[in-house]
Amino acid sequence: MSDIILEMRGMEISFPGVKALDQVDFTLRRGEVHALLGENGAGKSTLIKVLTGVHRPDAGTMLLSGQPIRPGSTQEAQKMGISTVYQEVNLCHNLTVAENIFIGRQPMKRGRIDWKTINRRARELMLRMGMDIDVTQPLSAYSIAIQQMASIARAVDINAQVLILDEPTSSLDDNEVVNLFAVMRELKAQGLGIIFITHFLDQVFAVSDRLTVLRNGRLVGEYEAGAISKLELVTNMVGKDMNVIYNLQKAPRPDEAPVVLEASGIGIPGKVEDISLNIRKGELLGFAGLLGSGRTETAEMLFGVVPVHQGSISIGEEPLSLRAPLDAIRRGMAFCPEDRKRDGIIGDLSIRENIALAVQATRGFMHPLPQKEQQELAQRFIKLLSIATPDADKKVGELSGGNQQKVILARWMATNPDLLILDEPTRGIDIGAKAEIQRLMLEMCKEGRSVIFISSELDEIIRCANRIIVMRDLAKAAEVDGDTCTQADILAIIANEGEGEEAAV
Amino acid sequence: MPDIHSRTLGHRERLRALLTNPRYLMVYATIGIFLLIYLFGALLYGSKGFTSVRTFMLFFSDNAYIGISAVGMTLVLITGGIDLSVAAVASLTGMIIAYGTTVLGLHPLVCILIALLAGVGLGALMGACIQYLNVPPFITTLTGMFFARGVTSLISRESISIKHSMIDALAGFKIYLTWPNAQGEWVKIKPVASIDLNTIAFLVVIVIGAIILQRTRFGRNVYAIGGNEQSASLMGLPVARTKVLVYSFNGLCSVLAGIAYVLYVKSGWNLSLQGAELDVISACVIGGVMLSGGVGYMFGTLFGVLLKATIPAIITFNGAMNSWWAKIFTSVLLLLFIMIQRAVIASSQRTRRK
Amino acid sequence: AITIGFSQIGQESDWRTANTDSVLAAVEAAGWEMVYSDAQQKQENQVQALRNFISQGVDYILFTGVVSTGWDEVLKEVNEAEIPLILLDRMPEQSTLDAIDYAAAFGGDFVEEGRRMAYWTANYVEKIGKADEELNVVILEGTTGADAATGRQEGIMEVLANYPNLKVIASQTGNFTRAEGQAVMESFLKAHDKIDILLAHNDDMALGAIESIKAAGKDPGEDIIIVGCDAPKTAFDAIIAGDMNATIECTPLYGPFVVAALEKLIAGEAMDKTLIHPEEGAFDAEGGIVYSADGRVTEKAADKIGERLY
Amino acid sequence: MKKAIASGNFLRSKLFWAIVAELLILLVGFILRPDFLSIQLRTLSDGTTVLFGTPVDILNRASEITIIAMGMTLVIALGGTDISVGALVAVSGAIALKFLRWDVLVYNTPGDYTVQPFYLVILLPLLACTLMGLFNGALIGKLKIQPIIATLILMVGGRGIAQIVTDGKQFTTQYTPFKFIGNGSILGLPLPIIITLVVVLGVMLFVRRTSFGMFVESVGINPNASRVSGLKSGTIILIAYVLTGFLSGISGLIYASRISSNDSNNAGLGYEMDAILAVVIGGTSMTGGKFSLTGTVVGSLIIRTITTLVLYFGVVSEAIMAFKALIIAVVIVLQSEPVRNAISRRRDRIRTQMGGEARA
Ligand SMILES: Nc1ncnc2c1ncn2[C@@H]1O[C@H](COP(=O)(O)OP(=O)(O)OP(=O)(O)O)[C@@H](O)[C@H]1O
Ligand SMILES: Nc1ncnc2c1ncn2[C@@H]1O[C@H](COP(=O)(O)OP(=O)(O)OP(=O)(O)O)[C@@H](O)[C@H]1O
Ligand SMILES: [Mg+2]
Ligand SMILES: [Mg+2]
Repeated sequence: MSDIILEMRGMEISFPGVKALDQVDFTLRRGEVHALLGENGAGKSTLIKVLTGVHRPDAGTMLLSGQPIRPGSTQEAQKMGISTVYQEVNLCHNLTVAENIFIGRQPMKRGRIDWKTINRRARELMLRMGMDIDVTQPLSAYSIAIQQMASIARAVDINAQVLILDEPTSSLDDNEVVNLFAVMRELKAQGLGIIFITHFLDQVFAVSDRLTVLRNGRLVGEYEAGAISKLELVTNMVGKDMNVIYNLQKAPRPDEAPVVLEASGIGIPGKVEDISLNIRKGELLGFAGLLGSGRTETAEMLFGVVPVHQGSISIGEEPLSLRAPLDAIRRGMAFCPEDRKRDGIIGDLSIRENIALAVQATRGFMHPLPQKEQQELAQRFIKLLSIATPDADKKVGELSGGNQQKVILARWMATNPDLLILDEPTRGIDIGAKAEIQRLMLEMCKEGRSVIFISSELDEIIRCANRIIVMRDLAKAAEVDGDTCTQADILAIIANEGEGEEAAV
Repeated sequence: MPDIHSRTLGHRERLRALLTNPRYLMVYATIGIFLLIYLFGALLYGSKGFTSVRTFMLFFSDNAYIGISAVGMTLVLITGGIDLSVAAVASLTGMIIAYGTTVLGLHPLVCILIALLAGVGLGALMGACIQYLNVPPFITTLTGMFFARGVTSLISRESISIKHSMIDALAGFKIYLTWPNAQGEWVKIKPVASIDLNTIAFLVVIVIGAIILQRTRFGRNVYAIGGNEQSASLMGLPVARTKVLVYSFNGLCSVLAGIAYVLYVKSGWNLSLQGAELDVISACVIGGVMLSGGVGYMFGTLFGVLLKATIPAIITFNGAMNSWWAKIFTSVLLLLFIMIQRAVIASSQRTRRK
Repeated sequence: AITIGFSQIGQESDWRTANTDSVLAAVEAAGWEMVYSDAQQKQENQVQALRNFISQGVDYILFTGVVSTGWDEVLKEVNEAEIPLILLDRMPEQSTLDAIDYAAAFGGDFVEEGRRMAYWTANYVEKIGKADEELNVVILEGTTGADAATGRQEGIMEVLANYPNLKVIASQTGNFTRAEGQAVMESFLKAHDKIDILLAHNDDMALGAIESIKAAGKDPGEDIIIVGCDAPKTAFDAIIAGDMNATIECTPLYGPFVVAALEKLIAGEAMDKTLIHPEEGAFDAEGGIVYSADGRVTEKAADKIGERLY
Repeated sequence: MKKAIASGNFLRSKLFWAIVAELLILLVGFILRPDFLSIQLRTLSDGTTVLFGTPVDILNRASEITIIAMGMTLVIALGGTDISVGALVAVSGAIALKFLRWDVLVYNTPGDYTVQPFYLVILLPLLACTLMGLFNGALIGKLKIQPIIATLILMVGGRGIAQIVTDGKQFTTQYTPFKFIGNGSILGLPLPIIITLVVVLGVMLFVRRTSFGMFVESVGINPNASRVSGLKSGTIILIAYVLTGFLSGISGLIYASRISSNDSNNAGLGYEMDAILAVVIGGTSMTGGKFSLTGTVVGSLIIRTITTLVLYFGVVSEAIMAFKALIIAVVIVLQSEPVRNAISRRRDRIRTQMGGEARA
């Protein structure tokens, strides 16, 4: 009994139109990593938010070390020893990385904040997580992955009994994940209870001792990690058999098809330099690389989100000058950004409006899409991407993280693009939906559209891409054939810092 | 693990890092423009005494109440809020002191105490309203402004002058600036320049404000809230307490500004300091504080105040501008300031990319 | 050359503009140099301007204070710098006048203006034979806290106290502006069925109120007696048109006084500290009505409109 | 809307509570003096018949603010503010009177005026204000300058311009067509009310029949994401400020026409605050995002009703400010989110209790 830190019994909460948690029980022991699993919208984040005082439960009891608790705010929860990394990165962009890690608990010296110590210790912490960065730079200077690491570093450093990680690995690559797991094991050995939410089943089995599965706000069951197979687990989560993922058919390589987009030597000094690439009609081009390797920057240049300082881009034969994303959209491009909270969702608008937004933008505001068409559009994608919502008028901000991601994907698919750039589109998406998205991408290629697919999951890229560009250190390291290459090949390119030879295509 | 201590910077390097830190750019831009405008004034009106020590000291002493209020305002603006009640509260302070000492015969210190209670209380109340009732700061403090002005009118609709030896002494306190003449005696410089209590108070409050912002947890929480209030709250920072405190502190600054104003004109009047809240806000913004929150420095605010102070000085030295030309001139200068600021920042962003 | 610093309140009304123009024109005509500073209604701006004049080393300072209090320190500074000071229009309060040195003072008297408004009304009412009737008076006040408003109100109430048949049923601020005078009168007319007399702290508010009275289907000047203050040309127009009954003068034309005083000072003559009030009249449609305690009578507006400069 | 009412969201909305507040204030007036709400038909000396009564005054005098607040709503929804509107009102009036009375110096008696082609008297002020709106919009939308500071420029400078236009003089006109704008009435309804109705409907149609409203909300909620989605936020911001400038011009014409004069010092004084207050009381958030034009109209009426109440009941001049502040405080507290939630939660609870009993 004494090794149970946290116990939640009969948790219930409902939002307008949804019963997000219904009679959920959850138990966490000292020194265990307990995975919390379920489809998008299953209620995982909500359970966490109830525990940390963001939401107040309608019913249920929570015991921490045997004492009943009822945190009224995140602060209270933190004081009780519950440290949390929420699903969306929740840090302050205007502060430095170091300050973000230490704010609220800064070391003091003679009654004043001791900046030296803060910066030193922040650097140590980030190094421990495998990040060698300048922690005195503002957080906004770094990519979402580093931000995520910083928020993990913060949570880890707080002296807590319970550590909650809500999809901490969604934008990390394998190296970072390995580092994170090392840290988690260390903490576990110190007797912490860790709640770990993820959609990567491999990671679940790699690090967790026990798992709890939710579906539609209800508890499906609690299992020992060793006592359940992956397939069983998926079946439990989704509620039906999942085989699609294992028999995806890659689109044929369109070697003869015309080039739809060509970039030569594009770059932004200091960020990424001298990237040349082309993509053919009907082709799926993968982008692999470690985090911070410059994939997002490249995609943003191609779409006009950031201005290109050198080099040129052309569509077909015409040179293209992109001043704003709208120019790219007008040329039949679409871009599903990596950071959905910052660049994706319009939180207070409805799902319908969010989906219609990009289409409407190309038409201009004087030619509105009729309500009825908007509604149809929304309904079509809600069904196609199985977005979990009572109706299309729900605010996007109230959807679960994965479902928000699907809405953004829908926004771009609705523009019917010739070239779709997807930057980590499967971030935070459950395994069923992931397979669905991959299927959609391949289908689009078969229809003669082109797709640029950025992902940190190598197997996902290899499974889908015709050609893969490997990025390293803010430059293009190699271009490999998607049909023949293996994970090991790509890892070798990433690791081989000395060699920069281009693999034959 | 690499040796971290080896990366500790030397003094020179740290200075260079400070000077090239892009985060201080707005502040540098403000200082630069201040120097530019000062030079401009010096060229045009140097012969009339624009460059005299006295004129320079007057920048401080004539704007002390704006500066003191700007310190509190800087904090408020950094949290992403705004406070329109500052001038009204300062005016109320003046009236409380005037009515208390002159009509009721109370000791000024008692009146100041009452004013402090009123000002800080109103600040706390507004902060609570903003935090707990979620009423936008603009509206809350606008109501607070109406209220403070209203109470001031209720106390007395006539202006009341203050005759009290303590106030006289404080207002009359001056350190004359002197220099050695040919005989080596220390004499007052001409035209007479002095440092008065308000100037000292202004500088002291600025320094205190800077320390609060940079060296206390409270100050850092202010930045965090301005950066992203929701995140700050999820990080477990005491958002509610900080915000209420910020508005209370601003109330305190308003009262101090009111006291400075009392030392300046020794009277209370319900129409005094009309529209001064915008002077305070624009001084902060010119000093690089972002109204959207999360960005700003006390040092920038100091120069923002000085920069704003140069405009009326130049207008007075010009001596031929009527009200409407003065208004247009003021707005053109304002436009100029922000354009230069924009340009500096844009160009630095460009060079930083390279 | 002789340099004169002039710290003016602002340009908040036609009256003030006429005042400034008068002084500037006179000084210019005399061939002196003028450093003019407009405070835009802010006391702090005036303090700054005065201190600035000292920095610049002007020879004489002309000064009109936006409010009566709070000038002790800065005027003492002026005294210390030994710059002769001439006070115009609005005077600092008595204790300040006692405490400082100044070379000359010319100014109006708001309380007296208020008294005159009330005297004129009482005498006019008597003339039209309504002296025994209960008459309801409404007052449009100036900006709450402004010297002109407090002074005029004080004068009005002081005199009306002697006429129990003139009963003030409403008194509300119209901030010296036409638009607010109009809006406030509109409300008066809704809230009170019988309004006989309107006293407005300035003519602008009276002119605004006239529109409201017309819009309510009443005849201004006839159904409601309207008295204003300041006496600009527009008020004369209204009196001639029969929309308004009288206006009490408050002259802005200080230029000649200033030049005369300066000439004396430059010539080395001393002036004493007595406050000199300019001659001011009152105007109505017919003329001949007593408007002050010392028995002055009004002039006919139509005769005087030609001489009006503002 | 119907759906919203049905789902009970309406009862939770700020708009609902704004309407409640307005009705409460009117009710207080009515209880204190029943004729506060009386309306009658009156015939004027020139034979026209007009509606006469405090409610008409409220609607009539709310016009200036309501018209400006329509534009201000969009500006605030975009996360900005425009504090120059009051000065623009002054500019509009000054230009109108300038062109109405080109050669001022020959003016002697009322009725003696020179009129430019009358359409110029109307169009030029509107054009000038639109250009000033463009100036604001360009600074904010294109150069990304902070709205308060950008519009502070014209707030200060605008009045200077207005004064220069008329050489600092206050002109008076008796030209009937011009006076008709602010003082005339059609079918007994004061013209400003009709103009307001047209403007309100026009803006509502523009915003909701096109996608402009959605774009505004989108940019107001998340500018980054909007840009990535292809919106030109700069242009949208620009349009909002231009519209606000134009509407300020209309408001300025009404103001000038009411007093048959220009008044560069006082015209539109404090309108910026009133307009912002109206928008926010109407339920639009100062941080940008979703907006409600209907709410703004109600907000504007609330503000005017408070003023009228003060005047009607003869609150002493000294107390006006404090009194208004108190009523506004009560209104904003009443409709603040936590209070609204508390009230509706209580209602829900009562309802579920009753529902539970019914089921049992
Ligand atoms: N603030 C809210 N208002 C309304 N509904 C909400 C709110 N927060 C969550 N929900 C709903 O509750 C349900 C559970 O959401 P939750 O975020 O817990 O899912 P999740 O399991 O974390 O999913 P994901 O894997 O996509 O992150 C969803 O249907 C969501 O729409
Ligand atoms: N490890 C790092 N060290 C220093 N800077 C980094 C690092 N990682 C990222 N950055 C910065 O972040 C910027 C963004 O990188 P970008 O997002 O383009 O990378 P990415 O390949 O998309 O990686 P990911 O999306 O996995 O984070 C880079 O320009 C770089 O300045
Ligand atoms: Mg989640
Ligand atoms: Mg990326």
